[in-house]
Amino acid sequence: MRRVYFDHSSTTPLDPAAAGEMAPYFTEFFGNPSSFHYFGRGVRKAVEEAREKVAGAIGADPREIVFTSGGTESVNMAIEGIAQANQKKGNHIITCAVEHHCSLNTCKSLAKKGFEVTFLPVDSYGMVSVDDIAAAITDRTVLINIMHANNEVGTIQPVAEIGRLARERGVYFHSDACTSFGRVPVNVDDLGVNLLSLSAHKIYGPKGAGALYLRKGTRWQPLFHGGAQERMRRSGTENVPAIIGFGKTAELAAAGLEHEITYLTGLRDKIIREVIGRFDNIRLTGHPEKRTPNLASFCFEFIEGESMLLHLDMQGVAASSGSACTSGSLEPSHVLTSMGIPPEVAHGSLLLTLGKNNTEEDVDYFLAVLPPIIERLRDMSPLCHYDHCEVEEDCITCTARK
Amino acid sequence: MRRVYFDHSSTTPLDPAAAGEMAPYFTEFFGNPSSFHYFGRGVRKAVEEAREKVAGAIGADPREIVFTSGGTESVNMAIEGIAQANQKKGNHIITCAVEHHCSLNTCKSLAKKGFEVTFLPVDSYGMVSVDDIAAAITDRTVLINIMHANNEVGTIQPVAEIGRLARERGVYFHSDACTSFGRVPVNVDDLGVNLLSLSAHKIYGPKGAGALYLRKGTRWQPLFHGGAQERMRRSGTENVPAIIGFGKTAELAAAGLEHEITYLTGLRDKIIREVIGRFDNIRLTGHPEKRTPNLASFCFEFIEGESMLLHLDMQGVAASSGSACTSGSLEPSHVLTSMGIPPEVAHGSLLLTLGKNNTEEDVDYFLAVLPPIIERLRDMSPLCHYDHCEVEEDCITCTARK
Amino acid sequence: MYSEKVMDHFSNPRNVGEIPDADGIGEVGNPTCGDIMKIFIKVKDGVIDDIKFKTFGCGAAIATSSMVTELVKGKTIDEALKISNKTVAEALDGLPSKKMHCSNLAADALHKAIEDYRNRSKK
Amino acid sequence: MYSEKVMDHFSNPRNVGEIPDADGIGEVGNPTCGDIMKIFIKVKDGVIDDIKFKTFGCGAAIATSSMVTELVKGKTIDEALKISNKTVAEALDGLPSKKMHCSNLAADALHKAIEDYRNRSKK
Ligand SMILES: Cc1ncc(COP(=O)(O)O)c(C=O)c1O
Ligand SMILES: Cc1ncc(COP(=O)(O)O)c(C=O)c1O
Repeated sequence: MRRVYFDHSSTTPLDPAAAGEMAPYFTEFFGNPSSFHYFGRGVRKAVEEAREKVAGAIGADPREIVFTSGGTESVNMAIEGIAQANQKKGNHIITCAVEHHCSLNTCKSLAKKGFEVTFLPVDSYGMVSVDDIAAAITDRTVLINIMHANNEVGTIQPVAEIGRLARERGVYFHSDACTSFGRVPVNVDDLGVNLLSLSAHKIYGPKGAGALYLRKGTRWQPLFHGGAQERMRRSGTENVPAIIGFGKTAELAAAGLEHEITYLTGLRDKIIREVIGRFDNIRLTGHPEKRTPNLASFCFEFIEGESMLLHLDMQGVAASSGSACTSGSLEPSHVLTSMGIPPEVAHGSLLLTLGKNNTEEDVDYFLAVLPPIIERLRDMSPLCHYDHCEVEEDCITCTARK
Repeated sequence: MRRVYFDHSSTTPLDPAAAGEMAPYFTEFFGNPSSFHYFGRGVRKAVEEAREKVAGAIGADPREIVFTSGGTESVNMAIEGIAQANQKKGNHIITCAVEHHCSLNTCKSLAKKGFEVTFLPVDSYGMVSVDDIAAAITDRTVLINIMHANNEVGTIQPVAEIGRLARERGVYFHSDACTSFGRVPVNVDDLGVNLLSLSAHKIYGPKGAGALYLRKGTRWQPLFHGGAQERMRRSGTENVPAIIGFGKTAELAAAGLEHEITYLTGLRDKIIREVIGRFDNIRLTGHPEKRTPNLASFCFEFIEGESMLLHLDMQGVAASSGSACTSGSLEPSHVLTSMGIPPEVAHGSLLLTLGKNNTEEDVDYFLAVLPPIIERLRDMSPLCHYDHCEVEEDCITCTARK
Repeated sequence: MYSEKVMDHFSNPRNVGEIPDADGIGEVGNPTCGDIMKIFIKVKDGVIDDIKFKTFGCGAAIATSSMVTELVKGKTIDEALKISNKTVAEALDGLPSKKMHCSNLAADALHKAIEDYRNRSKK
Repeated sequence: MYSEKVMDHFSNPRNVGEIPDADGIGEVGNPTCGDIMKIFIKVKDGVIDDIKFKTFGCGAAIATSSMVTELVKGKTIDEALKISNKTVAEALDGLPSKKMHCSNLAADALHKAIEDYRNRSKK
């Protein structure tokens, strides 16, 4: 059966060039980079080269890069580390409703510990308002935490404006760039961030590596206590092969960005155009223009996401409905409901995230298998006879009210 | 040049069988185990099989195993998670002076936050006293944190007795088994632990994976906030290939343990016998019998560890002086000084940790290259003319007093 | 994650549809939770002569709906009332634990349909 | 981690030893920190005619000791006094930053030896 992977927001296949560079670091150059001897020294050098590559890809100084185990750790480290280290200045954090769970839940945990957290709303595109942020800042505010691009709807936040605001007001700014890096330009100075989180496995790198960009002079404290690795900022033996692979793919991501944007935008727009054209009672979620080039996201009314995914999977198409991390949950996506989408519609979300290996044929195949699935599920749905709904504007509401 | 790796306490080469099992999970089975579709399902299954293997190797239930990024994370998660979750019961933690920095520094950080921490002393073998622990327990004690085997001197703590005590007194017990697992038997019921930390790269597994054993019913809270991975206990996309490799090597470690113990004890004892026999003004550090079978550790008086390591390295022998994680530090090892070894002697520590690939020839080579190095450095040392010291018992003290 | 039986009933659900002149209709769930099951029954001489369902929901919701219709078709009302959500899940070789509570409501919908039938009969 | 020059002076240290009838002896460091350097000088007509060292310490300690003896052998006392720890580190193509402060004390030992020599001369 044809297999089409449209779930690059969840994870990506490892780039073969990166796999090749990683290979010798498992069994041959296996040393601990902290070790003093021959086996450690070469490895230390390779880790530092990877650091330079990651730094280079986002316009940072290598000393500002801290390697972590992934995006979740980076984000936890960023938020918790700023909050704990700046308690003398204040205890207020500003974030927004559509952040990834690793941001949201870290903020919620801080709120439980007595920190004040403002969870700003977003508009119907999932966009936060810079004015709202400006209005929320108090002299107790220590951190603005707004992601770069949303992983479920692709909406790109006005990060550069937020960065400017943060600098003006003397507040630290962290942005979760796990799903924007490699898809749109990410430069720490252009974005004006003090901290930025990256995850290797979202950019064709290996699982098990991520980075926290930590601008020089940032008052921050580590999450892990232990050895002196990563210049005292992240204890624990470095995951050398993963770091090497991350370095390689960060370099590739930066070099190939322009081509990637053009190529994926083409495929994505075809999907959006065809799907929206083909079905009624469907909406595109996220911002129509300010979105990551590889992401097409929809809500199909009257049907439920999991059953769409199951049918697609039986046809060989791997897609997602909300964040992969939370696909085990039964709650409708917090991102979609924060955008004002009613829960019964949010349940019908379908998320397609493309990658560099996808082809026009993949797209055509998907576009061929999707319609019968939607029709079948809608036929089975008690929510509405959809041939009626075409005329009844408030169909959902009335059904829901019944 | 002949290369002899005698630094297995720092890290180990990846087992080729594990590397083989990991290989397809990089580029072929690259899916996210949380994903619902074909690409995720197979990977989820493999992760669960790895969990069963790790659990099986330590006599645990697979649901009690939480995968982490390594030993440091496991230990931080264990201590911090118990301390934070049991504040209603109390805020007192008991640990000891020779723990790895990831334990010690986590405890110190808790002490700064207002928790009470008792750092128990150890005897001249680096052994903690069970009576001391019993005497230190109060009705506010929530955790006893004592490592299984020490990574610098190999001393094996009386963990099973501590486990019995902890159970009797209703206190949680965590043991850091990062350097004991794969070297001596580790069974969570025999040891009586509620929590136990493991690190894959110390047992011929990959860097980037570790585990926390969390006994059913333990009141504990996670360190990372985010997605629902690892049954809500460790957020973040799982490092699938590393977990697969960890599973394989945990299985191999358990299966090969008896042979490993016999084989390495033979090599280790030869080193100890020959080195102690060959030099004056030298001491074996750690317990003479209750020590890990792969570890030979000494202090050479009048000379300094780094210069020994440099010379050994020039001869192709990779060894260590104190923990690799702290080799960047200039402080004499806290483990050695806690055992009552004077700092000037502690500086002369040499640590040799053997592994399954080491041969008798490796040992002989080392025994051949060591003497000229020691003689040369002692000749250069202002601390003592060692041909005098042979007769003067208190040579060091007098020199130091000078 | 799902058993083969679940996947069979999900991909080839039995008795999908509505019965325009149903003797009883039962509906459970609500769209906010992501599951709605609607069951239509036709009763003849105390026996469930025909049964159909419409379901909005996940794989488990669709499979349990389909299974419950198979289980009770041709059964007496009394026999049908003995069928619980647990019976349905077991007939499907089990459901993932997360789905047991939320999407395993088909028997409830059936019981509601029977209740509806009885209420109508009383009048 | 160490430059080639450091490794050269570490593996082949120049002027190791003691001068039994030294004109000046300087010692810095202490064994607790892991570094002791002892420098012996022989002075003739205001010129350092012979110099030897004994060092307990890490690679940097040994290499800087060796280097300082090379730098000043045959130099006048005044020239020798101009040599600082920094000069020594530079002559070795630099030292790791951690070692700059702790193990780079050889010039201090030299200056102490010169001071000792001058004190003895005064008497
Ligand atoms: C926006 C965003 N942030 C953070 C993460 C977490 O990254 P990781 O899975 O590497 O921990 C993800 C991935 O799900 C993400 O999409
Ligand atoms: C006893 C002990 N605990 C914990 C650790 C930390 O493990 P990791 O380097 O995997 O974080 C080590 C490794 O140095 C160790 O020897």
